[in-house]
Amino acid sequence: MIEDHPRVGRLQKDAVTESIVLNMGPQHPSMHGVFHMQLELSGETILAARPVIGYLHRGIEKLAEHRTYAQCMVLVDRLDYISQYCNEWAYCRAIERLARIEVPERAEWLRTMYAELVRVTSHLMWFGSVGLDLGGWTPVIYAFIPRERIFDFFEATTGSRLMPNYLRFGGVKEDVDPAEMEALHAYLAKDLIDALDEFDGLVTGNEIFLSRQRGLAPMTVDQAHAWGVTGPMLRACGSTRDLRIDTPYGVYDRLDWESCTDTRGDALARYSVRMREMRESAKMALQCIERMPAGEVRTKVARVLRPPEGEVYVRHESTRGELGFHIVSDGSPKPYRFRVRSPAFMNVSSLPHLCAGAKISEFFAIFGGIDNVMAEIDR
Amino acid sequence: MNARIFLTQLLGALGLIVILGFNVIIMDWWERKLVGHIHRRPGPMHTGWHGILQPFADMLKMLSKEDIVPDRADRLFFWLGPAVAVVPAFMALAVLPLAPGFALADIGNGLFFVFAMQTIMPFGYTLIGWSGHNKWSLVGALRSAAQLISYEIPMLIVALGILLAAGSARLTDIVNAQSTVWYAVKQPIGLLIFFITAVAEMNRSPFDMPEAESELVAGIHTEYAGMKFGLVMMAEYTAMLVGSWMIVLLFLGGWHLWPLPPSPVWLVLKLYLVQSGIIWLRGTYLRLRVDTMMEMSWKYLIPASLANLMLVGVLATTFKGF
Amino acid sequence: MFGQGLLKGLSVTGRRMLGKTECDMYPYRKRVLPPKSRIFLSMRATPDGKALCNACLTCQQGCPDNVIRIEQDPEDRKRAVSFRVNSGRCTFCGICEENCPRHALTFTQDFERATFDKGTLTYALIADGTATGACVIVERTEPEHPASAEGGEDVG
Amino acid sequence: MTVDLEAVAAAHSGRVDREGLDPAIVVPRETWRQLAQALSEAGVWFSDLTCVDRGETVEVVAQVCASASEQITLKTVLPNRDLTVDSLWPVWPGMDWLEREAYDMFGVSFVGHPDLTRILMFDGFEGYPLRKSFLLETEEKAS
Repeated sequence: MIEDHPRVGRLQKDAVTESIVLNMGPQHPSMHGVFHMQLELSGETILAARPVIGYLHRGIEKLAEHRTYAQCMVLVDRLDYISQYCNEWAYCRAIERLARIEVPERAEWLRTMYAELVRVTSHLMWFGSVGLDLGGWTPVIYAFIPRERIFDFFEATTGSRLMPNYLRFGGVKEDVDPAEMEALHAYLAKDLIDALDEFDGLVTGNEIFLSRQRGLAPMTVDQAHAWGVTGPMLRACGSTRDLRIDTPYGVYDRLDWESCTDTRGDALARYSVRMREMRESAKMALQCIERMPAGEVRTKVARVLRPPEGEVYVRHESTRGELGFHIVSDGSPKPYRFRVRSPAFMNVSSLPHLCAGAKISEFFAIFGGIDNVMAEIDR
Repeated sequence: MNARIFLTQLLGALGLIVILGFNVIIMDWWERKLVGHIHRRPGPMHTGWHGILQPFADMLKMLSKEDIVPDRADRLFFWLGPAVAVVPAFMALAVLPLAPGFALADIGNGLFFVFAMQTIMPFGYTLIGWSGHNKWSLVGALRSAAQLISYEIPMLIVALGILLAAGSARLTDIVNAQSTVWYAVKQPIGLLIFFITAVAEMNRSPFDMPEAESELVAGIHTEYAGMKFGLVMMAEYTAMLVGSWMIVLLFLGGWHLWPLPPSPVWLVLKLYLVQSGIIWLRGTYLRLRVDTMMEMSWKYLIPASLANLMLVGVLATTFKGF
Repeated sequence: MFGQGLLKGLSVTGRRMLGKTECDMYPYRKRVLPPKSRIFLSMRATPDGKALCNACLTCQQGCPDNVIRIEQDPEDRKRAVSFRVNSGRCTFCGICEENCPRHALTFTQDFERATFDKGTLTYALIADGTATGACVIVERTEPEHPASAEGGEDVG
Repeated sequence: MTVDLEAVAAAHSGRVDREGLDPAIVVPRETWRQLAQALSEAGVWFSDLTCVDRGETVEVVAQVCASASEQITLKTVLPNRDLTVDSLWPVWPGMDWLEREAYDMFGVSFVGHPDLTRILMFDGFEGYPLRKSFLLETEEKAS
């Protein structure tokens, strides 16, 4: 009931009106795909919210059981198509752990570089869509310019902008042209930082933006743990959990960087964590380019891989949080069970708690801060 | 009434409608171009020279589109809504002068006539939103009503300051009072408040609550299609024209541009500069939240406008010719 | 001070408004894609219409989406009678090209193949035993590299 | 090791399986929630919950983290004829959607879950897609 709601003042007790149920989505301009939210509204205040997902369910977990391990890489790209290299890497790590495959040194550096670059592009996409959710077209178009530049590098080196299919068990598909890397280095060192400064000028300091984000939908560390929230959302409430540090993989332990955290836990903290992560990731990618050793990029692995019987669960810090691959092998060329623990799935499940009592327009500010990708949630 | 005067007025009114249509077309193109360049893209480029024919293509599309009326919509008000929104905007234009004495009706109470007409527009928006039988447009209509009513108050109070200083409600007199120094210089706070409230009255970003496409799909005109949607759009552009015209007349010296001789050219130039500024705001800012926006009006703008009125009153009685 | 951020934003967009635009004017100016881009599948063939394919079926079996249909010559199993690509199903993953032991498959960078008819998305690289116009003509008949180093068995 | 696996397993009439890549605690389904409760009180947080169809049985597998870098698998095995187990929602509220997904895909009923409905498939859908007995269209044609 409306009277019980903490955000509704006692004075309104007498003025209770009929609440309306609003189906927001699946076709709505700012639902980031086909997300559906049932909102119970009193005026513009959200009394209760219920997310409805599954509109983009493609049955990837079932499809993977009918494909060989190498073919599954194509599906993995399509889980979270905003951070493709992170997905591929997590999947490769799972299979490499299961089949005990060694990865050459240079391949680890390359993987780290690509994962950090894709973190930049993913956060750029998020930045643009936050702007869009809050009613401005300019951020999204500005954000796509650096994003396109990094995608040009992806295309020139891996053959595809969005669905690279680049990582292989025991390395990467092929080595990268040094000239491309040099051009990227020049871009990351100057132009990307300039662009990020420009975004700060356009949005971060803007009083309208701050008034919409500050203190919105606060979350504590305990709540975040209880709801299974991970990634930048968790780090925004003061936790230091970052799998790149906790369970070191790739070459993260050899790079000079720090995990970005904030203590406020509100929407603004989530924003600022991601904005700083972009700079950190660009820094890491630069270090990778500078310090990458020469050598092999791929170990020899049978074309049709048959991992030994067993199961493995690998946790990986994707751009949205903890990406888990749980692979059960029965010794055949196809996975027996292929399970994806999707970070956005868990983050979105916290949405009903976060947006109760908010206004409709606040809802979009909260929702944008979750940074979900429906393809990964619905799988 | 003299038949000749009647005929002249009729022709003038028809001419005004043509000019308005022309303004909508120009603004449609100019807004796309300007926002495009803010976005680092060229905007429409395919139709004609730099896409100049794009508005005509849009109009053709709107005219040829199916005119959908939702099943459970209130048919009468669904038709009436756009008309109620667009007619007052047209009527307000009748008293806005382009040059000294050159208006369709240069009436003594021109200032208040414009505001009276602007007050009718929220009814139109509310009707548009309510009649479509859509929850999105209903929320948009409620927002529109609340927003327009609360922003009218500071706007009027600021206009009273102008009235106090100029000593006349005739728009021509107000402009002529600025032949040496504009009211923008004499009443900068007034200009700021008037500009903010005018942008809010036009439903332009960052105050575009009623249509807020990222929140309410398309807000009040979610259910509108075809030429009825075109009418809603026309109402919006006309409201923008009226609002900027008022800013130019009240604060920016109308046809005066010191030290050049007064000319309607300056007025038109200023008019489109102000409109470009409003588009620039749209290209830069995010939308305000609906409750912050109401708060802004009631908590800050109304007290500020009252203070401004008081200041102007003191100055006007102390210094002669202020 | 309040309003600083608002003015900063205006200065950012104001600068951009007067600056250069960043658009590929697509139909007037076409982008040249890097040579690694995977767009449409093609096959290398000699000028006399002999495709490099030896109908080993590696690509057909490795394809995750059943894009490729090869018909072997019943008398000479190392010769393909027809090689059809259903690009409507293709996800451009590049597994076929990577696995091809003779490096016969290759990707072209021609991306303008929009069509109104789904049927035309299927095209033949080899028809009646000879390479079709969709193939890339090369001078050398021998593969550039020896057969793929990572051996291993085939599926099925 | 911040958690003594053997002691925890023994307290809940289960055993520790160290054959896999990560240590696993296998318990009977009666003590499933008590195990989670005990671990939760020891400061363990959850990461994932899913099922594996083993033909005759369905394994419910939960991944939990004892510390930032230390991972434990919890398992319980359910017979095919009676797929019910206690919900972990009272212990970790975030299990809500994970259990709904497991119910949706495998038909495992979680007792005590507040809103056990389909999540990825639509409401009227028949069958449990990730069970091995659920055939794809192509397999149906072949059989």
